[in-house]
Amino acid sequence: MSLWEYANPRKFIATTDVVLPWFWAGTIACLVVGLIWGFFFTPDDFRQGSTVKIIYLHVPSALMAINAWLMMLVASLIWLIRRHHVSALAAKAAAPVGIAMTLIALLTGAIWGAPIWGKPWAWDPRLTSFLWLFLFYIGYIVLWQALDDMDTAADMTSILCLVGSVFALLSRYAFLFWNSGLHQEASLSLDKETNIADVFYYPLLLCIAGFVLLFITLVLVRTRMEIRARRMKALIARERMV
Amino acid sequence: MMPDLGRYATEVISAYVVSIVIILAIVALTLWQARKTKARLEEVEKRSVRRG
Amino acid sequence: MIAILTRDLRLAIRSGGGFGLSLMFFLIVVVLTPFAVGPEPQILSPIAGGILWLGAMLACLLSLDRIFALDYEDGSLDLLATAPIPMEGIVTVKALAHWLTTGLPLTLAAPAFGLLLDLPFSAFGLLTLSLALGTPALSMIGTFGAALTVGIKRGGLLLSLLVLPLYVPTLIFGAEVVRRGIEGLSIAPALMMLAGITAGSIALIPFAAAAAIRVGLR
Amino acid sequence: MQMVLRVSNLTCMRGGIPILANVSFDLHPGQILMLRGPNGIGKTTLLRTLAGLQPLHAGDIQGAEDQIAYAGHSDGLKSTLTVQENLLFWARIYGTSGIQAGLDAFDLMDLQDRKAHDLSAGQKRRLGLARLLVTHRPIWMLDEPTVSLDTNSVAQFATAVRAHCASGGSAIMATHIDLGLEAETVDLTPFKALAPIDDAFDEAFL
Repeated sequence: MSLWEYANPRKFIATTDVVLPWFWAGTIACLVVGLIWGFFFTPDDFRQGSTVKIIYLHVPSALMAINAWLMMLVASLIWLIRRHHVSALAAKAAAPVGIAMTLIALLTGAIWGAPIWGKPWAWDPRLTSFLWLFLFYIGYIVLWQALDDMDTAADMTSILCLVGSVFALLSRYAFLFWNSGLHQEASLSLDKETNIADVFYYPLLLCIAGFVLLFITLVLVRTRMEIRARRMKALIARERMV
Repeated sequence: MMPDLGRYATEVISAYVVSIVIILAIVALTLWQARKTKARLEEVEKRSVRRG
Repeated sequence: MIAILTRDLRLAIRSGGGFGLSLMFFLIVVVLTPFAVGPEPQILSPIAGGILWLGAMLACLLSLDRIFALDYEDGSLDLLATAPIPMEGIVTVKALAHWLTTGLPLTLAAPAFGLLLDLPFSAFGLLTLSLALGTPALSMIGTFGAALTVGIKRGGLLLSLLVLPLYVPTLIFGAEVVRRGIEGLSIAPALMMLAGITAGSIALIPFAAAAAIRVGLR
Repeated sequence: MQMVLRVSNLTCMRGGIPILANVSFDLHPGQILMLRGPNGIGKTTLLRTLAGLQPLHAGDIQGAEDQIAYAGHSDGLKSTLTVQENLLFWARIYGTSGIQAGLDAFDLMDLQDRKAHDLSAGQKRRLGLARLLVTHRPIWMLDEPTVSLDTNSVAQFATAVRAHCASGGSAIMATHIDLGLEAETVDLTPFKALAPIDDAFDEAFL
């Protein structure tokens, strides 16, 4: 029994058939409870007022926007090294979810920034990084769609993901260098004492769990979809062979 | 029931609305695409079984 | 390798588009800028460095899809792939040819265009230096993008979309060198980052681009 | 001396699907191999796989390394370069000298200084074939080499192939025309990959 067994599409679909309902349930539970807790039952921040409630959307989505990219990077590496099709398809499946997360992070960031910065958009390094990420996700998805042959597309997008990751780090550094920011320091870290109080912390954790589960659930569903699409292509190709 | 959001009510509510709309959109899109793909695959599979 | 270089340069000269096209585009950007923002030196002068860098980058972007598309269409890329030259070498030479036909003329012409935009006199050297250091990276990264889109018909727009984010760090550090130079700040960090990006691109991107070409040809 | 090109149990893919399976043959120096088979059987795919442009799905190719000169459907000519410049370019790429043999064999001497876009389709093809002589590679892989050639040029081509093989070279070509050459024929029809019978829906999807 090894992890690689799940690289078999049939095994993958059978397993996810079992676990998916649980993931759906967990996602809905965490998100609903976390967001309601955050929206209705947390006090205002003494400085930022009620805008602090946006944190329950902004921080988890920003985290997932980056983690989605990391997951795609790992999946791309697995595809390039071990050539497991499910891995490449999972990377493809994660991109639209990642772009949705990036969009949420960008929009909530801009909405949050508006009263504090006095304008909706500021070229703050972090916000700019997410804009960069957004552009890159679009390029990645369009490249997948532009290439007809699945293996070719998987190879090309994996290479792009690898090179893009290096440039993502470079860009991040460049943005910091170019405009040292207006953003507040990391609001979530292990020594929470210095950062945010418990009243904000627990619902935030719940929301993060909800976004993580949402991401996993959606990626699983989309990977199953991509596997089926791939199988459909294979079947049609097989028909042509006869 | 509704908490007092003070002068930032628009911002907070719009942030929640926008986020929830995006989340629901990606979920709906995913489910719709998944269902469509599944249906099409079943059709192709039926066809290939018929042909032998 | 030298054969590919001389052939590409000869083709660029014969087809007419080679040296002229990107330079013309650069000129258009520079000429149109004052019409858009106004002719006052106090407006033009601070943004001149940035506009020149932006123009150089866009001019570079414009000519990227010629790097491999023509060779792909007429079959010579297939033949080159079966030739006794490593694909990494071919890619590097292609990028070099691209730089010689776009990056180098842009670098040399930039000071002249700087005059049109009231670039502060002290910044001319820095502008040339930063373009000389940065444009090779633009060519190299662009070659990678061209390699990714090699088999795609009408891949030009996609190519720009893929390459644009990758150009961001080079653009930032390049323009920053000029800006900091004008403001009298230390330029060493930006200059070093720019040189680092160029060196890193030249060292690593050929492998990625060659891998992409091999995938694209099959 | 040239090695034997040995192809064993080769499976080729096109668009992610195996189309030829278990292709095996040997190609000895001096030998000519004609690939036959209906359109779409995979002649081009096989040649591209042998030339190393496509990865092979299964099987083994021995003795192909740095031995093959490939000529595909397009000639890889640059229309703004002259005949001479086109050939010289390939000579330099392959590290050989002298394009005279190529010019002579395909009667291109008088066209030397003409630009490729001023050539007729047949003349372009001849220039593309002259490239093979310039490479000095022992194994020629030709994909429909006689397209748009007139009777005269086909005869020139046959002569060039014969001379190439007489001096120890060999050739594989996919063509429908009888060139009057001493050639062995490989019909690819029996190698057509069969659709997998079982419904294995596994790692490779096929």
